[in-house]
Amino acid sequence: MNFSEAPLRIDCSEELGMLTDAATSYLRDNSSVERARELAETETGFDSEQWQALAEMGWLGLATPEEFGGSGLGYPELAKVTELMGRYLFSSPFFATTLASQALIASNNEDAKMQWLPEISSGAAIATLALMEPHNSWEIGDVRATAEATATGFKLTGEKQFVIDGQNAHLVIASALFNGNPALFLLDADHLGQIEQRAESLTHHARRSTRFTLDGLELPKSAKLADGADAQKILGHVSSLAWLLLAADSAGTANGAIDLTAEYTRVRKQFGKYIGSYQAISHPLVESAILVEDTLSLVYHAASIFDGSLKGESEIAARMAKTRSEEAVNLAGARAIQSHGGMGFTWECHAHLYFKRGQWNSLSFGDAIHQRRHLADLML
Amino acid sequence: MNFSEAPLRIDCSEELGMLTDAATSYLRDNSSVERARELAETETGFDSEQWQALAEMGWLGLATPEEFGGSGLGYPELAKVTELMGRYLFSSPFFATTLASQALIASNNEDAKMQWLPEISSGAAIATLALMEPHNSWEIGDVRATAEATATGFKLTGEKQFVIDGQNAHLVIASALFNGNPALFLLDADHLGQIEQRAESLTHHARRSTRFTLDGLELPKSAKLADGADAQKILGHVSSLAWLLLAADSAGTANGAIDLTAEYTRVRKQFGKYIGSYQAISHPLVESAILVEDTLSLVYHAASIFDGSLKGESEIAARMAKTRSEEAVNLAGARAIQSHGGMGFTWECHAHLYFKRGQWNSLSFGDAIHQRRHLADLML
Amino acid sequence: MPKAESAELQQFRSEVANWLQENRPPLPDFPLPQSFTEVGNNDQFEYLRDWQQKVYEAGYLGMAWPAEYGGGGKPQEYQDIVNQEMVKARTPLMVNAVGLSWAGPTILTHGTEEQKKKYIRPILSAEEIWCQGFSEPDHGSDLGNVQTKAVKDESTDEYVLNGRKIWTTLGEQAKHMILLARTNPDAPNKYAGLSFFLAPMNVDGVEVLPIKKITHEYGFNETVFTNARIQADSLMGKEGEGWFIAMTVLTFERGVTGGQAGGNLMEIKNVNDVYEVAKGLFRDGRPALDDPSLRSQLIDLFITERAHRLHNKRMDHAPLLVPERAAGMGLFNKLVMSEDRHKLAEFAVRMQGNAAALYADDTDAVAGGLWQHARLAAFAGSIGGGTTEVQRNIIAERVLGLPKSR
Amino acid sequence: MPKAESAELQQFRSEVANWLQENRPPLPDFPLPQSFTEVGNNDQFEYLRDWQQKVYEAGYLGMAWPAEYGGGGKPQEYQDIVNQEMVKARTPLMVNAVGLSWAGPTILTHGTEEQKKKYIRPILSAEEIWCQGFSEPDHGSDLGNVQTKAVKDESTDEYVLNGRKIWTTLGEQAKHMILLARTNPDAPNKYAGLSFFLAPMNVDGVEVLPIKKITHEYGFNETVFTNARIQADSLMGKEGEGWFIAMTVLTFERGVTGGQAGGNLMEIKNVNDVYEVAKGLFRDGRPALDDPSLRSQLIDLFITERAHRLHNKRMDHAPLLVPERAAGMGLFNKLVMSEDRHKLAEFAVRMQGNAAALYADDTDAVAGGLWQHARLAAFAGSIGGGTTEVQRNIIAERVLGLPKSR
Repeated sequence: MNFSEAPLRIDCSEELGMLTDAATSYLRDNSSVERARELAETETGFDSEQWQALAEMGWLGLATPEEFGGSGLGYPELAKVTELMGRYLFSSPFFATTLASQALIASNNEDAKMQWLPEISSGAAIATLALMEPHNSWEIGDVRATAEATATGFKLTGEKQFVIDGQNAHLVIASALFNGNPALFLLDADHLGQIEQRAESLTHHARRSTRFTLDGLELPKSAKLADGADAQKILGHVSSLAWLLLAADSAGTANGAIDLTAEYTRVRKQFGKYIGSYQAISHPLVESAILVEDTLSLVYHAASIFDGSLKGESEIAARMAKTRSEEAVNLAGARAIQSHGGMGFTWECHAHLYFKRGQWNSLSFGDAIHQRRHLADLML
Repeated sequence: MNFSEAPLRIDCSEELGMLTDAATSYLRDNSSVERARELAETETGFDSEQWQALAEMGWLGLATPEEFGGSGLGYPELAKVTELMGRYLFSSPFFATTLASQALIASNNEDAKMQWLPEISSGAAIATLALMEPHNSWEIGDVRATAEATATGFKLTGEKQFVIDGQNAHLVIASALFNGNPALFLLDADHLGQIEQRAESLTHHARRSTRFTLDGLELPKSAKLADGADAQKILGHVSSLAWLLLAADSAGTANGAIDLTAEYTRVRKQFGKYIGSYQAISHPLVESAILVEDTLSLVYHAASIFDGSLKGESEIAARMAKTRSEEAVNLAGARAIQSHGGMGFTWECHAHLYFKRGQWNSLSFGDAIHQRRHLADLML
Repeated sequence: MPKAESAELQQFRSEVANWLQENRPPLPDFPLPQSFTEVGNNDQFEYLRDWQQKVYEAGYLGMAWPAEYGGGGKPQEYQDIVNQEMVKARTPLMVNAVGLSWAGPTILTHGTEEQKKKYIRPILSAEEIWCQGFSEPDHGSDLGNVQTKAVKDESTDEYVLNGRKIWTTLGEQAKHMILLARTNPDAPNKYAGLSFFLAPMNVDGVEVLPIKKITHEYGFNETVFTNARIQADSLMGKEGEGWFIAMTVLTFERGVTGGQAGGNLMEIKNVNDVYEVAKGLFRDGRPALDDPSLRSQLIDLFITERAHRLHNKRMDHAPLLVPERAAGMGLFNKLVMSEDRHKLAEFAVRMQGNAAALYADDTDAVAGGLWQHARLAAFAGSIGGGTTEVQRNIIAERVLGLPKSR
Repeated sequence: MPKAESAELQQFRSEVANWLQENRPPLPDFPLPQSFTEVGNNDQFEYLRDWQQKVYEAGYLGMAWPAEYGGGGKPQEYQDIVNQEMVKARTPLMVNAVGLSWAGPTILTHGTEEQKKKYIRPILSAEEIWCQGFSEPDHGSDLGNVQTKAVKDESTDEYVLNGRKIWTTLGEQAKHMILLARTNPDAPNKYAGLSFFLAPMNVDGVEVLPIKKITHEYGFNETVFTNARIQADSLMGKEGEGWFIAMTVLTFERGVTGGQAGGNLMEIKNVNDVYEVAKGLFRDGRPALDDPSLRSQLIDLFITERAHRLHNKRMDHAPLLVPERAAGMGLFNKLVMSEDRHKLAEFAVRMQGNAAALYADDTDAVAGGLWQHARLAAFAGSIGGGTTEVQRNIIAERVLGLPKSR
């Protein structure tokens, strides 16, 4: 394969144009940094009225087929909304819920789709995934929790870490080994009430995640979403979508950091000159902007060709976007703090909010080292 | 081993102070950049009168015991002279000859020492090593040339690449597998006259190196310098000394590049200001200076504890110096070209001379990737 | 391929591809330059000039330029397809690059009817080579400070030129120069005193001095004007409009806008070319691509290359741009392309291990020493046409809206 | 050990080591700050103050300061040994850092006999804590532009202070402040209008407002002066000498010269600490140290740490210095140390993989979340006491002799 000459595509539908305008307006008007700060101090970390507004705008089923109550749009639209959420530091279970609904969509389990997708699209059900475990692995399918067959269904054992918005969720899709291979199970509010949960304390204080102890949880037969090759397919689909969406969020977050920094350097003087006129301040900001532009190009290409499959162009493109997004948001976030000088070190200054959101995005679902290693194996 | 708290030493003898003054004067007065350019255009690449002057100053046997006609000084002194040679772009077979004499010194072959060391110290014999081969390996002892025992001695087979100053040498110490292990052989002018030689064309046009085809060369028994564990010890000794000296040369070369650049930025104006007042010019120069100071610290520490052994502090220190020197000289050299703008792209401007010398130093005897891999295996 | 390509354009694309395969000149026995700035001798020049002429005669150059001046009068899509196919087929570059990409479009934008009639066709056919006289030895990136003087001699209706220009690529072969010179030293500001000329090179008092480059080759020149007289109608626009016109040239030079005649101006080596070489290499005692550091670096190069290939595609879609930076997207190209060249060449040299020491003229050099040469040549990109440092200033000021740094 | 250490000094070293082992306070049940700028609550403060007092009473602080003011009157080597052994034993830090390292040496250099008698001993014993009033909210790195006003009221022989100071570490605990204020707004230049005060904090009109940091803690303050009256003899030196004296403080602050009382001011985590944690970690599904990228990065950290540990040792040997830069060797320390902290923390967070998301107060956090905290705290080093950018300017101008950038 000649990767340097392969044709590349970026799609942009008319709907995407309209969505961009609508999402920019909504988020600009409803997610000021001050609002984001308020939400970060609440227990749930989000605003349930806003959640209903998202549902009404069709965002909670943006890429869900219309037959399941969704808007029937595509991955570029999902990426765009996510990018803008990063730009405006919007806090909500959108990312977790989107991944969970995509897990359902990618499955062959029509009952589960019929039961949950309309609920999710309508805003009635918040959903998430429970994939990560304390053994600290980003490998898709490196699962140690187990599901054992019982007379009535399954009994689970194991620990799940970093269940995003776990405390807010009405539905958790958890992975566990069944007959030696990863399978996926649907945990509803009843099940969740039976297990030990602990809220995790995160460096990025605006996020919410939960640690679950599954030990002894009994599930009915109907709780199995998928196993075998189906489960593998779903895991690949949600993981590669996560890379893509986290890259989009980071691009937006980095843009927010760049805007904040650029604005400050236009008004702050040191030694009699606006600090933006010093190349030690301006040139790293240019580097950040270049990395963000790179990320956006990679994101919308990846979104245009996304098919959720592994071992092909879709996986390569999503991993590339995730890799570059890490550099972009880390640089933009760090430069935002540094360029604000002493102010940048205070909680009061917004700079650290971008930095921390970017750090969380970067290490979730595999950092750049992980991604480059996989890309090398896929491409070389 | 706790490498962060291990005691560290830097020695500096009174002789080193005097040598520094003397070497600075000699090289400043006798190795102007213009002179270096003239020598680069000659066939041999060096000035035989200067070579005799080095001999008279005792530099050709600087670390050679006095019983063999040397000055009996140590490794910090060797490093200092080498650093200053880099600083003044001095061209001569000093590096090659020093390594070859150290190979003799590290051996147990008293006949060879008595025969060659006084010759080398007096300037009568230029010497070098033939270690590298076309299979492109920096691993010590990864030798493919072979030596086969004959009735009268040995018959060699194989190719040697990058024999530094090979065309100028009266003595070449070549490695070849003997009984399956690396051994070292002394090739004198007679032997050298019997083999095919080709001058290599180098990116760093001021260096001279030669490709040798050894096939069929017959050597007497006395030509064997060492084999088995002795040869291994010598290879370790000369390799680790090469890392140390190349790091010293690169530190000096980088300093030369920094001086040239700093001077230009003080007199060249663009947009009405001296270019040195632009942080895009000055800050990378500061980074270069930091890397050079780091390299010098590592070099003189490594020289202070150098014992030629492998698997211990001596090897670690020398490899560390080599690693950091690469970053230092690459940055300083590249910034010299870039900071000179259009002039920097011309042959006439001195900037490229430093860049090219640095590149040669960096890739000879193992680049930073190679060194870091070995350091990880030694330290982690 | 863009999905919107019509059947007619697809048909045209395959015609072009066939024509290029059938008509491409055989490889010469001397190395070809990778960029028009690297034309180092006359053999190279003649070979490339013949090829450009052949392409023009086939109708594949200046396709979107007006037919009345020698262009094809077709929509730009046609020329875009030709350009893409030339890059794909790796045919030799178009040697009259200054004419095709900078002087030509500028004449079409600001020139008189007469100038268009006179200059455009011979630019396309490579009959008349152009060079550029902007930079001066003492004012590299500081174009506003041009000191070459053009004094009008009313008695003969001529301008008298005195001064020095530097980096005049193809200066020895050029028949014309786009020249920025000072006609009014007393203008209210330094920019207002500049004028723009379409100056002949074959007049008395013009001396072209070759400059040797760090790559050990020639290709650049210094051009010295000593009382050189040129006709007054060489002036383009009015006196004092030089800065304004020069800025137009720079937008063409930096690829910010379209309007160029087309054709490939550089033989662009891509990451895959390096990868292909790397596959066959040993370094440090093992296959080069077994080294995890090199693997990781190579992946980063692929990512960067892809991001930059996608950049201009994304420019077509306003919703996918950062609104505040949308207008400045074109300004990133020069900077990132020159940085990418450095990184690619640096990697390609490093992956050779010990063998990286060999230069282009050594028979054992990997890939003919191409990458050792490219490692040095990369500085032409980060210095020429506005240094990397100046490019960052431009982006900081015009795209990010930061205060001026000078 | 330096090879020249005498038997007497060796004996002293082992005494100190023993004393530290026997007298070190037990670890408290709250986390200790890693730097005096991170003292976030009173428990931490009291614990550290008690420890400093104990060290002073044992004769291990201010050993080289004059005995008549409370110092030890011994050669500097003794204090150096104590400092080294404290770092080695990782005993808690000396909390009165501003007093010990900046205010104290400055008073000894520029103070009157009376000031020395009054202030030095309580600095050493930690009875009187000092803070610094240099930076102001609107002029972070631009010290010459200080706007806090000190107006002399001749009638009461007092100065009346008005203005705001920022980043006053230990402002709540401090009894005194080294204060830079403007006494003459009409001076011929901005520097000449500044004066230096040893100002009391416990007077009316001084308000200390805690500032929350990005690490989620307190420790810095804003200090607001509103018609605060201090006695005229608080002035150090003469009116107008403030800039000159402040520059002395900065040389102490940046570690350019000796003269500090000694003791460890930060608990410095080193690369080996990170390595020890890394050894036990899994990340990305395998042992963290199996990852070639992390291995390579960790080696680079070890190299950098070693180079910087060696830097000050090499300073002792003139022949091993670059002659032109020899005088400026001390100016590198602040810059490289703050950069090293960033790199080390960044690596230490990265090596945790997924677990890096957990902050200091999560029970599952690796090493108690120390490194996640350090990743954020590192910005204090690259911003406080002159940003990284300003440090590079200083080196460019004073060490490399480049033209001023402002």
